[in-house]
Amino acid sequence: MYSEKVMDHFMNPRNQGEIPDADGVGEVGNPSCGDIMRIFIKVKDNIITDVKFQTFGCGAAIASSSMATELIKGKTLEEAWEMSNKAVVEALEGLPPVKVHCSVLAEDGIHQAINDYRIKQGLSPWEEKAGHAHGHDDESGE
Amino acid sequence: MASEKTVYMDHSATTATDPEVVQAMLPWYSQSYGNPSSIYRLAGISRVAIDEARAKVATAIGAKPDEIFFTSGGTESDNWALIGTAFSHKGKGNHIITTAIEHHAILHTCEYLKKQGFDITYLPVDEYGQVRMEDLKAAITDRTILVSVMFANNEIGTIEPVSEIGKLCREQGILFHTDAVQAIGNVPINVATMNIDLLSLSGHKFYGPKGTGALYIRKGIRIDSFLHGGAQEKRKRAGTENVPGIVGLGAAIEKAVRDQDLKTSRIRDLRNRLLERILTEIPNCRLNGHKTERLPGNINICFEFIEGESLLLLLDHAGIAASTGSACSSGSLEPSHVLMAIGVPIEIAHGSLRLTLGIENTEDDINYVSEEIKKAVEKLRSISPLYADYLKKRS
Amino acid sequence: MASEKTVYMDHSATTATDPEVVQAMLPWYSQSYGNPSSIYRLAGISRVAIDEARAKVATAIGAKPDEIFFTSGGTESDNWALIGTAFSHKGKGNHIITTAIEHHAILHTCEYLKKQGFDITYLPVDEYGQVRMEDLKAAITDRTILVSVMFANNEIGTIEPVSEIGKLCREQGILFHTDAVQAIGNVPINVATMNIDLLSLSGHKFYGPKGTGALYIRKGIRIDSFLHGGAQEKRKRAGTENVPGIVGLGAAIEKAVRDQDLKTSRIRDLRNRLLERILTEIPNCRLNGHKTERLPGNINICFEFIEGESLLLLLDHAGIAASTGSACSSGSLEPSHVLMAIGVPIEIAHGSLRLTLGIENTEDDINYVSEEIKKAVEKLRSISPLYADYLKKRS
Ligand SMILES: Cc1ncc(COP(=O)(O)O)c(C=O)c1O
Ligand SMILES: Cc1ncc(COP(=O)(O)O)c(C=O)c1O
Ligand code: FES
Ligand code: FES
Repeated sequence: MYSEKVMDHFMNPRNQGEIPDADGVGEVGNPSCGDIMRIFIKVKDNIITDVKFQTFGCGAAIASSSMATELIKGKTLEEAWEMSNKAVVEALEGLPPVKVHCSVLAEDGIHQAINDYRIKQGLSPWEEKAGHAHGHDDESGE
Repeated sequence: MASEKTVYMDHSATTATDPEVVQAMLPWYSQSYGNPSSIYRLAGISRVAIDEARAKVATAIGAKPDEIFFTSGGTESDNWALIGTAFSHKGKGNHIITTAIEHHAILHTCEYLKKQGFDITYLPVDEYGQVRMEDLKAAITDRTILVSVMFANNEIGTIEPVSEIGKLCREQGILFHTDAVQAIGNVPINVATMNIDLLSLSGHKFYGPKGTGALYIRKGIRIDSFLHGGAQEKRKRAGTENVPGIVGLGAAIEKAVRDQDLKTSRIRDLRNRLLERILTEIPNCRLNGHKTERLPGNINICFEFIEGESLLLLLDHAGIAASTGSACSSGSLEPSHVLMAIGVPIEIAHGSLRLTLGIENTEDDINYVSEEIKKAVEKLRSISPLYADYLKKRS
Repeated sequence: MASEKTVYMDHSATTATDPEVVQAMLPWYSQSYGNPSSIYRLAGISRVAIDEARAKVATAIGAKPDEIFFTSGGTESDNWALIGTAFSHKGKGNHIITTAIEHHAILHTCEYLKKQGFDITYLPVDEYGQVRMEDLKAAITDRTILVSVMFANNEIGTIEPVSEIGKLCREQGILFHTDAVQAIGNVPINVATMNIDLLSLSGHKFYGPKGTGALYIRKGIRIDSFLHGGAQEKRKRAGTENVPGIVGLGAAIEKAVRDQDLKTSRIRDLRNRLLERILTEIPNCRLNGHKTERLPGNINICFEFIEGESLLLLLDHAGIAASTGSACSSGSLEPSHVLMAIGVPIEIAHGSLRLTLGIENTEDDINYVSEEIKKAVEKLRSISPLYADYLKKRS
């Protein structure tokens, strides 16, 4: 069901954990399945120098968190903000259609962490672009 | 690298077909392949084989052979039982009573019937998953034509008070159907003494072949035909009979009820040991379902702070096949309707794990599985924000 | 003492499952038995196997994999095709057109639909069993939602003008379903070029397992679900998948259409030789059906002055498995509706014999069967009062 890449990031999540003195923290819940993701970032000279996550969710959610944190580490805040869930899905070599929404969680979490940082810095938060999918599809049957 | 060891603990999802059953089926593919409806000898042999299988199914549940109708599985039996009786009894009324914890084969058929103008009452269940007789009595009206309550639940394993329900329905002149798909081979069943009018069963849940099932229809019960066509199954269920499948179903059910007590008490022992280990060795978990009125092989447990699908993936990696009622694994993104019905909070329902043991499980499996679950739960908790919060709150 | 020799010439009733097909099925019973809906590796293997079988079925008929839905057989496919589209299109109209010579899986489903308020037109056929396009055109009204015409008839083997019908229906915006149960492996089929919207097939008619079938549903066609329950088959046909059966269906159809021309021309040759011998060596008999637009293995012949069931019994005694459209063997005491529809006089229809050849028949079989038929017909005529009268009249 999941690609090897997904399984790799699920089995061996990168950047898991907490940054106690984080410069920005994002916490998002998935409205469709109730899962939770928390992202911690350290920022220096507009660059994300460290990032960690905690995730309560399915394999796709955990793998997306892991991949997303890898993708934004060392990037500027602007670059990190522009990273879409699609980029995460691509980097994971695909997700089953019913699991694409889990990667949206990662994108949202990062956005929140960045805005949390900006607010703490006395800057105005950036605005979310409208419209990403929280689609559902098949249900399992046994 | 994934584990080489494999332990199957998902017997409620399906079972391996018993090699003896497969052996019994084999001659009916390429040697005695006659169509039972034809009149030559080759066909007569097939007819006899079907009759023998019918007698075996009947014996297993205390029915008469001419009360057994073969179908393509539990889902077809459930659909037929409900739709077939609903339409043939709508002169009497349009009210059907079922429960909130039925399998989707019942629930979605009820949704269909609702669209066709029937009223459906979904009985609630208590915290252990049992229907309360008071609720059932209160739900019955003079327009009630059918009560459908499952024999045993597929997720939490709770066994329903079928005899009591049967007695009440018979007294009230209301048809009683039970979905016994999970119960066959696990719980003694007698349709006569239990006052059951219709009963669904499915071969692949008791080491028989997939794509086979039966509906028991008590003699004299009016029911519409389900598949229209040839004269098979007394014109009630048309279609060339799946002779190898029917033979396999017969062989499997005969074996399933033979020494049933012995086999189930062995499985129950193993189950209890596994359950005990999990509950004592892993903090913050709880058993769902009934302590004693429970399928012998069933464990359904919620682990706080983690999510079921990721738990399944880790277990799969360790070679363990199990199941969950978590939303994330269901695709529908809704957590198990059964866990919701017994009042499990939604965030806890997320972390549910179903282990269903069967005849091939061993002592060794118990040790291996309990160790692997412990490791997996720890691993997932270590990345869970909910667990981090919990630890902070505690300290 | 009955004969030791056996010759099977009832391939339209059912076929022996090809041993290679059985081999392909075997691993899916006791080894790779996972429920395709589960999420662990064992289950994933089953899912892939089903997808592969789906692709094979699709390829065989020129469809796309996601247009193939697995069922429990031809009867279920026929029931679903008709009932599922009738109800989902009743907003547009309530008129369905079919033919007088369909299989009972269609005819009895139409009777059911009639009770549900649908109007059914049964097209007549010509003396060879073919639908006339003028009749079809004349029958279409602005309330017509569905045309169901079989690809090839199971009794007389006549092949219908499916491409023409498909074209007409597509032009008129009417759904076209064809029951291709007898045609698969015998006639080239391409649902795309033939403008077929729905097509039924059944595994056991082409050396696959009994209890397996499929319905092709062209992408975009609206159709109600048939079995309600789990999410299998895109929520359209619930029930745990019959994995071994589906794998067997896939293997069988792949093999059936491979070298189809070669195999059918061999069978056609044998059939023609047998037919020739019967027609020349036995007086007072006639072929039913079409000379050329006919299934390669099919012979349907009426022998005057005798009755089909007794002929079958004599042939069975000689080890020959065949079929008849006679009332006496059908249990319903009504002669074949197909022979009636092509205008065979009722007393002659009584003496009909259907021989359907398949891949395992040989040159030897032809000789043996033609000799035995000759003997049997002579024997029965010698005790027939009708034959006595006939002889008297002639002399
Ligand atoms: C309680 C119950 N009813 C019905 C079914 C449906 O049976 P099948 O999948 O064999 O059609 C199942 C299992 O899937 C079940 O557990
Ligand atoms: C033309 C035709 N349609 C439908 C069927 C029904 O198929 P099954 O018996 O496999 O359900 C048959 C054979 O029995 C047939 O010959
Ligand atoms: S986080 Fe729930 S489905 Fe992925
Ligand atoms: S003579 Fe016996 S049924 Fe026709």
